Amino acid sequence: MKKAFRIAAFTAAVTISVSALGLIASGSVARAADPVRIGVTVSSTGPAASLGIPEANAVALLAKEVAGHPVEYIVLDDSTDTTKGVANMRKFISEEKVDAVVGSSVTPVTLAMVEVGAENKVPVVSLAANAKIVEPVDEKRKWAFKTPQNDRLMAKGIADHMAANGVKSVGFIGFTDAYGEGWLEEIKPALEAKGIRLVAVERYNRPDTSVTGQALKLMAAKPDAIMIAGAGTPAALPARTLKERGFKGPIYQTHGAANNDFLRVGGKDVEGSVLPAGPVLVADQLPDNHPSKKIAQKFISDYEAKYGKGSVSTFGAHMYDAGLLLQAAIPAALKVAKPGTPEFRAALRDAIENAKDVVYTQGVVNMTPTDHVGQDDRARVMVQIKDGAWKLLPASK
Amino acid sequence: MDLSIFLILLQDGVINGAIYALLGLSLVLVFTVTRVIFIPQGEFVSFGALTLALLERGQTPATIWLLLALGVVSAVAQVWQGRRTLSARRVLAIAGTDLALPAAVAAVTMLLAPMKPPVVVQIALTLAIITPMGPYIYRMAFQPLAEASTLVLLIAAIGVHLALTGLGLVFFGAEGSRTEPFSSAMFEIGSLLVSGQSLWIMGVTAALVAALGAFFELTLTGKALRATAVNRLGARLVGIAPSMSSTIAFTLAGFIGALSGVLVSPLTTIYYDTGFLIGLKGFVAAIIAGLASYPIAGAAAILVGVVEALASFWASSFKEVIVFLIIIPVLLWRTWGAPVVEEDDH
Amino acid sequence: MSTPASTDNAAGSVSGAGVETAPRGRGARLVAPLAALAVSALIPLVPGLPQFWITLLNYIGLYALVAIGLVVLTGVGGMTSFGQAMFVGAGAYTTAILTTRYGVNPWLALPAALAVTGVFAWGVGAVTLRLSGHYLPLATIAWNISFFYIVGNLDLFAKFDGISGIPPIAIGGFAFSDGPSLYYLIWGAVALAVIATLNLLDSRVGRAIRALRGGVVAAESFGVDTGRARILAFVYAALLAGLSGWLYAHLQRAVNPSPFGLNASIEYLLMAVVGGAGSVWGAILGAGLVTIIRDQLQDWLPWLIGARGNFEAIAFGVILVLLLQNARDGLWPHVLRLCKARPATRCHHAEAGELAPRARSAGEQRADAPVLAVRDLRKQFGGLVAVNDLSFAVGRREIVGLIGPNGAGKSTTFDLVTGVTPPTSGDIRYFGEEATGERARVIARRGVARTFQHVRLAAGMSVIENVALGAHLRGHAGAVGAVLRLDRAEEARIFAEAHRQLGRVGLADLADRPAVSLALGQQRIVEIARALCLDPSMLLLDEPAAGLRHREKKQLAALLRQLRDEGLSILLVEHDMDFVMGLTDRLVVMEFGSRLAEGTPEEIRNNPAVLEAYLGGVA
Amino acid sequence: MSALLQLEKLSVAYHGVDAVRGVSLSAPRGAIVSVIGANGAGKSTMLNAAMGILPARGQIMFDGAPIHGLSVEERFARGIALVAEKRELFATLPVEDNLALGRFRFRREGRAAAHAALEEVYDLFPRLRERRRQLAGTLSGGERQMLAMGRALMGKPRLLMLDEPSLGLAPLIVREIFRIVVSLRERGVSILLVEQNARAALQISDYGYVLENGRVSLEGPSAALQEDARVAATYLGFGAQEDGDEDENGEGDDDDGEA
Repeated sequence: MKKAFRIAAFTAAVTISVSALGLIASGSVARAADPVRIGVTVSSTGPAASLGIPEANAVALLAKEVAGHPVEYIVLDDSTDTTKGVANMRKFISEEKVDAVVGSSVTPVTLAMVEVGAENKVPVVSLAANAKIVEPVDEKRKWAFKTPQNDRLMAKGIADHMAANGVKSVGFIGFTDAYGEGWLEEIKPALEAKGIRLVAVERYNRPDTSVTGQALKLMAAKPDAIMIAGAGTPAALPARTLKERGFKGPIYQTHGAANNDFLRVGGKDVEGSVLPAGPVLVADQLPDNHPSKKIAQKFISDYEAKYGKGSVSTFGAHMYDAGLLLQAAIPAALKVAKPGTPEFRAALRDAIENAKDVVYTQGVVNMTPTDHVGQDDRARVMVQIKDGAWKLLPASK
Repeated sequence: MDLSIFLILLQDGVINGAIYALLGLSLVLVFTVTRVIFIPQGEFVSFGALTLALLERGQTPATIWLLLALGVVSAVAQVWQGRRTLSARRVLAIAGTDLALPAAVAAVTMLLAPMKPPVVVQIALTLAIITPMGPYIYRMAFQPLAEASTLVLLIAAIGVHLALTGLGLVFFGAEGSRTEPFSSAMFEIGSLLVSGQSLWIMGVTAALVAALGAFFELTLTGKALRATAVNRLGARLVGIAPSMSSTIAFTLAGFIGALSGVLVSPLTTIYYDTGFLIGLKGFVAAIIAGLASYPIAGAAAILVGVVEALASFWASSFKEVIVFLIIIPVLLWRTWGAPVVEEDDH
Repeated sequence: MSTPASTDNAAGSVSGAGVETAPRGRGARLVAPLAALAVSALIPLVPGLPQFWITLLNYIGLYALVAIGLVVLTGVGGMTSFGQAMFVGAGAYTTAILTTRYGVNPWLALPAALAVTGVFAWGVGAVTLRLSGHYLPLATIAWNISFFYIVGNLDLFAKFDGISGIPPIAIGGFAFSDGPSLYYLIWGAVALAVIATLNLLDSRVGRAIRALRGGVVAAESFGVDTGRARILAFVYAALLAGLSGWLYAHLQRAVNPSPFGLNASIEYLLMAVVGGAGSVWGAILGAGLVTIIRDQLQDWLPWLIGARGNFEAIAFGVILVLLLQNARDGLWPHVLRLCKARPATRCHHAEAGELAPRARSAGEQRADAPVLAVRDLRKQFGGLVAVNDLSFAVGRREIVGLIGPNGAGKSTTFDLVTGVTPPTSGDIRYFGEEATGERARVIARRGVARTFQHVRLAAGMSVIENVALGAHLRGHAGAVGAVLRLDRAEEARIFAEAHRQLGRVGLADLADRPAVSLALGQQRIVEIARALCLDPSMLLLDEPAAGLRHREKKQLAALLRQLRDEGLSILLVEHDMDFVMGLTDRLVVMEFGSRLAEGTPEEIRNNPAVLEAYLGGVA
Repeated sequence: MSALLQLEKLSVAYHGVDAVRGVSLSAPRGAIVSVIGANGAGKSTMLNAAMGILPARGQIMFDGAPIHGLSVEERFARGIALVAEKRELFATLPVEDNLALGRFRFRREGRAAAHAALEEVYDLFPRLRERRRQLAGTLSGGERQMLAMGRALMGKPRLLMLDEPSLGLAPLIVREIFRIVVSLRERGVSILLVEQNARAALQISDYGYVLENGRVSLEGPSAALQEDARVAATYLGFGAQEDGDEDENGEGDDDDGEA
């Protein structure tokens, strides 16, 4: 009985105090000077943690004040889980009364969040790549934007490079998830347009310890080149296995692989690989007239000052770009209404949709009512891995 | 698929299967002795691999702090649990295993890590850091639950798994690592290319299996573990404390996990959460063996590895589906093969 | 008496506190749920309640639905499942596909979602539920992982991106799209699930499911098809999960594989266990606790630790382990004890009509054939012949004792004639009808009831509920009737009958005590009452006098004589010579698996071969 | 004779009911004390509590020191051994390993000592020597009882507690076992014997307790108890039959032994 009481009392105390704290906090958060409140939900844990962590890190670099107005960021983790992403979304809307939401890191979670955003008329700026998030712009997607380049833009870069280098047939190996799936969908038409055949398609899982079977199958189809659609360090495994099994042709990676950990893990196995990427990846090598060069260099130096040398990645840059986009749009919205009101959110959405010549770390953006990405070729560079580093390739025609 | 491809896949499957086998054996061991289905087994693999990777880069792995923390909590838990019958000698013993040992390991690691010692030393350090976590975790999480049902123990194991995975992310980050192979030699056997690393894995696995066999068959302590597994009460009646057997079982689990991590890390990139799926496949093998038989667990693990390799060739999208669904007929066969007996409650 | 430690282990189940069922009596039965309903209906109206808390409560409701299913499956039925998220997924995807691609109204999609989930669960269950012990949890893990990858790889399910644009549930023009309206919808569903589950557990079918924990053999011996009971529990749990999935899809408005993976399944099980898998209220508590702790950790940990992110899982894991260490049966039993709640007692309706007698077979009605005739019965285990061409018979209104030194094969013989194990060869007939190799539950249908050497009463059930299980074959109500509470008249009759039989054996006072709290001797008598509830023509008793005191033995003997005089035939295995000699009409003495002697007690007492067997000759 | 084991007002709750209620009992050094009573009287529960398998209220003293808070293993280390009703053997290990494990707490004493201890037990139970390579699970009932006793003796106990040693055994084997029990007393091992087979138990013991419904209903020197009319009527059968007929009062085919 005594024990029972103790346990029950303990639990009750924990629950009640935790809940009470929650209540107090939610009620009493100081809402000083009508700050613009931005909800950020990223996948800091779960399968997409390698995307979510740098994204969450980059939040600290975003502007704290825009046009004299303070901007607050509330960062939550959605564990790469749709349910949590949507719950975070609802929390932002009902509890934090945010004016816009940034996130999430992957397409499936974002797709579900967009539903809630549209329902509550809150703009959502996604950090996930798939074009489905913003295309076609309809009643629902009216409220959705994204900063990463469309896979299509990147796929086109790969296809162009392949065509230029005489590749006639390609084998594809990608993640068994939304990322791999999305890339397959984009690369198919891009290759077709260049008359390149896709001769084999294989899949693997992020935590797989071996892709020998897939590699053998790919090589059996005798492609001129192979492309690997994986994000982060796991993208190195197929490259290694292919090398090990004696594949001599060129290997293409996607911009998902573009971080320093990939180079560290891939080592000499990824030497020579070609991939499309955001300009930020090779900021220092960009020609001085590239519009993104300055801002990208600033982002890199700020980020590395805070998180250590070599820690920067393009994922963080997507978050930074989202910040730049909002920074560009907020002043216009402030002219229309006060933050925290539906009018402000609508105005903010309109302002984002009308954003013109916003310079990202990754290209220049011109949004239109039918294009909620707004990027052009300037958002993509082709990069090759040479001597364990990213090397900018000259732009192909 | 021609013969040479088949042979390559077979080799690949057997190597992966060897790792699953180690984990499967460890799971059977822990379960029979303690009734804990030790889901966090896989985390030791990740921790081992990633600790080694950090040492290789000349960094001090954060896992030493975890080791120290676990040691302290374990010591506190033990003193608290035994507060009525504690002797000075016992307190000293606890201080020795739970405080002095991890402190020594941590100190040596901090000293040696920046010097990039030879691989052998790195591996020894890794094993020394990870192995004691097994018994510490047992004392903190499972010892107080010794008489609970299997289901409760399983849920507690899941709790430990969640906590360790979270810690893994904090310590190692989301990106993975791969270590240098022990041997970069390649041998050509017929049309088959065999890497030195895979020979290492097979060799170490075989040696470990043999050592475990000798331990269980030839030493009294090993027999005491078996005795605890067949009859806990009987073991207690002859003075074999379940806590002792369990501590040994968890120490072995920690060791086997860390060693598997060390072995597998040159082959593939290991992430903070890779361990779960690897462990789950070891678990599949252990279950096929009815959580009871070591030889069957070993054989089943190889089977899982080979099926996985073949499935990744034939239908890579559905590889996991094939690997996991293949066990259902095996389980059915095992159930039907066994006489219908009254089931225990757990 | 069995060794305490081992029995302890067996009883150390997740549902230490036993399953509560709705108290009997219409008024009392509805009080608790109605009060809970009334309170919960007011929650959204509380002024100042942050809207997000309603959202949180909505999620809790969704999880609670699944966890309640796990109470039936795991807490009560003893089957651990790591596959509930898959059934949530089945419900969610069905409705998602139907409403987005075919424009079906969500309400029309509901029956479809439930049907798909039910059929899916039935299929999985039919393949998997035969698995014993730890195989079942693993098989469900395998199914769930496979489900995740299959859904993620097939165009039908829109692969990993999933399906979005699912319409909200609507009635007329009113759409359940905001928090409060969904709250009522979801918690209405939870309330229905609670009532349905309490009803189900407090019914003939529910007893069968609950009896699974008491042992398959005991349940089968009273005609329960335990395989069906298992499937039923599995499908029921899946249906609640499917319902949750249907609600989830329309709350979330988008589905993809990630919420239906193994991790989600683990979380559901965790909720049920943390709250207390033995009780529906525990499931709701667990769902609430886990969800709130998770959410609040995310808010407060960064503030406490000063660092961002990733610490929730760690803290959550630690809290989970600590909770289990302090309350391994979950929290609900502790909450109950705190409230000093006592298990509800049943009022027994003496005025309930008589339970119809069990339909008797043609053989039972004939008077010529012996009640039990065993011919050349043989059982070999490997090289060991446990029963060696044994023949004997039990006539009408006869008490026959089966005796012999230990290891003579008495227990094996008993197992053979009760259908627990099939004989290697030979022939068993009840009432002149062939019964060789028939299973226990078929033999029960023939009017043969039994007790067990090692008492087999279901731990979570009261004495009278255990006895009522004996009347399983005399009732007909199914699961649907039970959920809708159409079985009340029959239930009242069953309980009246159980009460009558308890009175007959002199234990009526103990009817509402937990069965396991009785002394072992009394538990044996409860088993006899349970056997009598079958309305048997024949009684097989395995060491009924063991553990009884002298006076109790005399009473038992008197009862057995009375039963014989009322027309029953009795076969008993017994060690207590005194008891046997004074009671039986005839004795069969076994040694080394064979019949050594047969005759009246007086003849046996003076049989030199018998004396030899008992005194010497055994090495 | 001072008491080696002393139970004071011991109560044990088992499955929510008090199976043992306020039992006081003392087992003197160098004596055989028997506890008789019907199945369910609480005899085994009492032994299990004395060994620390079940939690109990009341006082348990061994050799003048309270052992209440000690675990099973710690009590064993003090010199109490229990041969449990179900024998609790290691079914999948050979006889010799079972015995060797009985000496687990002396494992550091070296091979010679271990060998000597083993031989001693084999001399006491020659049947075990014959079966030394056989798995414990394949032994007959009598051999299992011998192995369980031999295993307990390997730990050099000062007090040996036997729970129903005659259970499920043929009379001849029971006699053999009881003969060995008597010989153990000569070797200085004190014995606490719990038996349903009252006659056999009282014949070899010095002092006896009758347990009824969890309480001591009667106690006294064994010889006196044998003469007691109540004991005779309740536990010893009623005269007319051959000696040993009702020795079979034990229950259980021991069919689910060490599963």
